[in-house]
Amino acid sequence: MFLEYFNYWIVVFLMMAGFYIVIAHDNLIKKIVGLNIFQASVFVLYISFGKITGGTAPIIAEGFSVYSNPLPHVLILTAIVVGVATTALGLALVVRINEAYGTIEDDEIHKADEEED
Amino acid sequence: MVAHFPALLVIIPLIGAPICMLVRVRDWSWAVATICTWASFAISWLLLQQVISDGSISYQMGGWAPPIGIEYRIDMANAFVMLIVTGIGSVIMPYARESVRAEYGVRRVYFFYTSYLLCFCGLLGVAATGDAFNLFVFLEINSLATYVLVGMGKDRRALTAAYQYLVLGTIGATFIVIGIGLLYAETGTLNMYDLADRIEKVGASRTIGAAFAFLVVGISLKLALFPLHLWLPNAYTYAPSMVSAFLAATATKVAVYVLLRFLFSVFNIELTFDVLPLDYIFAALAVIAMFAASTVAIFQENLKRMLAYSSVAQIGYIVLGISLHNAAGVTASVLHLFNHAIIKGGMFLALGCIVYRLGTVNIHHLQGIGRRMPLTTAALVTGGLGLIGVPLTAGFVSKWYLVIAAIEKGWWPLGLLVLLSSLLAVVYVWRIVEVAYMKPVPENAEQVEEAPSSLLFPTFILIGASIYFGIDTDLPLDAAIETAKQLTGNGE
Amino acid sequence: MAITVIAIVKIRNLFAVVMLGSIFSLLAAAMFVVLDAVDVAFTEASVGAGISTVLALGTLALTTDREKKPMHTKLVPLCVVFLTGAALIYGTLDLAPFGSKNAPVHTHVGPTYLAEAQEKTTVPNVVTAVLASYRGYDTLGEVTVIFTAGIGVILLLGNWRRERDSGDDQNA
Amino acid sequence: MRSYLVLRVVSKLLMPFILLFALYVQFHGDFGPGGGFQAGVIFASAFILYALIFGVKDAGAVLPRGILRFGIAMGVLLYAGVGVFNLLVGGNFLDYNVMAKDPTLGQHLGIWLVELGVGLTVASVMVTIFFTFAGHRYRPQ
Repeated sequence: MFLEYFNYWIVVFLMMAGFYIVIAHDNLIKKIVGLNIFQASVFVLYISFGKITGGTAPIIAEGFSVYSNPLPHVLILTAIVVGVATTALGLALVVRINEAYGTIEDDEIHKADEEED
Repeated sequence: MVAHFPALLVIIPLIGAPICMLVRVRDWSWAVATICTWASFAISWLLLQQVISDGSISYQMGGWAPPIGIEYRIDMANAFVMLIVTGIGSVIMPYARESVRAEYGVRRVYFFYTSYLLCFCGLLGVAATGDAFNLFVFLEINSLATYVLVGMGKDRRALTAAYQYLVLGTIGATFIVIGIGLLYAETGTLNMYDLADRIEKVGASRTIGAAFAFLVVGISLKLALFPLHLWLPNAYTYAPSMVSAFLAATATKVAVYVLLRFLFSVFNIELTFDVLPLDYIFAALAVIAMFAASTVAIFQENLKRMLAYSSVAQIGYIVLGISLHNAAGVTASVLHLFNHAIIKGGMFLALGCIVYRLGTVNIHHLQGIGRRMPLTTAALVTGGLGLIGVPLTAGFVSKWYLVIAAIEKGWWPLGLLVLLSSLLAVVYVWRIVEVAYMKPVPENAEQVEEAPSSLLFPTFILIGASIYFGIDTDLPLDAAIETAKQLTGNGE
Repeated sequence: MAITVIAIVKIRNLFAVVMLGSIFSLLAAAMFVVLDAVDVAFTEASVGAGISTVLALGTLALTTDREKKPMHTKLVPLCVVFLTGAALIYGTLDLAPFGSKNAPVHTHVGPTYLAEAQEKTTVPNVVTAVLASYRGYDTLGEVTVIFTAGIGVILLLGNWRRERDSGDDQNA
Repeated sequence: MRSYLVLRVVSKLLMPFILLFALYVQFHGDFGPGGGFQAGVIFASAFILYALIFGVKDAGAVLPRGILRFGIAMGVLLYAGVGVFNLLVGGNFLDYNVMAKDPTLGQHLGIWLVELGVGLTVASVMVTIFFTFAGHRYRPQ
């Protein structure tokens, strides 16, 4: 029982660590790194669904009959691309925020905004 | 060609975007964007007619039969939502030309229209698709384009607003992906209709329950359901006027559609509302949203922010209708979705007119605006009446149905709460009226003219529509009733 | 991987954080190979460990590489995280065991691809076949997402000021 | 930019091999792991390496901004264009079966073309993003 699900649970742990970085940290770059980890762990979860014990990579070749499921792989390829697109955009925003506020800490930005109001 | 309409609807703006970028000349890119949005509008109108006469349409991408391939399934619900999106998206195009030039300058304009078309295409893709993962992909197209559009606002706070939206939006999207992944692991399919069948067979297993929870939280983030609305006020306030109008009118509405689709079509009603106490949770959150957000709206100085909080409150009404989960409640929700899209779109456009002339929408700078820009202010206040739900406006009709639905369900206190919270709307709309008409024009105020007609015209179309649909309710009401019948009929 | 993540939570030097993030991606890629997803591993390695890291370093060069405040454990986020984690663990309890042949994933749609993809598309790499043909529309969406990101970065970071001097762009 | 002779020579030597590898990944994706996306990233990384060693300015001279932006748009257009072409000749959107007389040949051709579109857009976008980040001048407001 424990071993059968261990793989899923370790992924859950990684996911939650990433999620924690995103919502608990004030530093904008660290939030983005956290998002990446969060997403990468979700990818591992998907790929785990597709695994068959004793299977091989889904490239049809002679001598193999058991292949892992290709569909999660395809979905995750797409998701990785979406992830890197989000990262690039987020980092570009961070650069601009740093120029506009002189800081990349969330709480300091809030302070600056309140003073302005 | 008619058979390909479902694909063309989404593909036309998708192809328009790179073309927009290639032509580079301001007026040409505007023309490309206009043609694409209007073409989509026409197609969605024809699709709606087709759905009304022949029932739902299925379109197989790449000719692969679902669940092997990706399917587009157009039925009443999404045909109606797409009509709203394309309608508003195309009506504001004439507005865009002047407003964007004033707020962005001319150099980057072709990039603006490129992002706008992508945002538009993303929304349509989300609405049209019958495949859960495809929904996520188009959701991200829409979200990324939205972050860009919001981040282009003039104020530096637009950047933080966009960043905040990006982080929360990505968390929401990742939650949706987790939910879809769990569903996939449990059923082996991604097609929504195939999912529905197989979920019914599997029943309420723990995995399905967890998947459901993740999907609902993720979608609620996107539709800014209280208390997950934190990104919305900033994003709407600091985005350029036209973007605020478009987002307020469409983005959250499509998220509502996705919620409806998952609650009623993918998961069946028994599972959604009987096994899980979702109706009570939704009703409670909706009521809090109605009161808290309306109260916050009263104290806002910035009118765009006021309207943004009012949007959070209005989403409360829509979700309240969903929580009743009977045909009348869903009808009220869909109807309010339509009416609110028109009213809010029109009001944000009116504010955009004021920004165009005065450069600000701070309530202290708008004293006597009713005499300085009479037409714009009239539009703004008329829209405000719709928000309150004064009879003969569209807002009245949907609130009426909402109250009736609550009573029919036997939750009559909710109906009372709807009426009470409308009083809060009276207060914030009254603040606008007071400043606009009761206060004298400050002496040192510079002379301002009425906004140019290219801006006023789309504003008046939307505000006029909100009055028109308040009197002649046939079109949205029939569509809403059909939608509700179809959605709630699925689980029975 | 777990160690890397904990280190990322704790370390305040952003340069180290980004490098650890990159290591995390590489480890994830290795894990994908073990799980038979070579295409995904390839992509994760080149994107997560490559492009993302380069971009993050570029951002550090343009901003700062220290996180200012020391990190204290915050209670509310921790609760949210635990709640989410618990929901996920709860959700996995009804799943088929890891690697099982009889999981619904392996009995419903997946096998069709394996059975007919090569015959119908002449492409032996089933991942490519599914990606470009069966779910080609997803991939079109994916390309569009990348396109959007490109547009966004150009808009946000392009050196527009120079152009502004010659035009009437009012936005700094 | 300081000049390190070794780095310059080595990177110049490496460039063609990286590009060649990218092309291999692009066109061999049907048989082994790889495809348009991975090829695009590798292709882009060659230019990023070039820009790191020789400076963004020189790299920008090799791949001017106009060409990159053209590439970004063309990749998407190529992909969507394949879909529209199929639609015009009687299939569904992205139905490659109708691209050639023989459906399997059509599939192969379609996959090849869309992968090319993916590669083109991804490579151009990645290079553009890197150039934009690296070429960005710090300007506090």
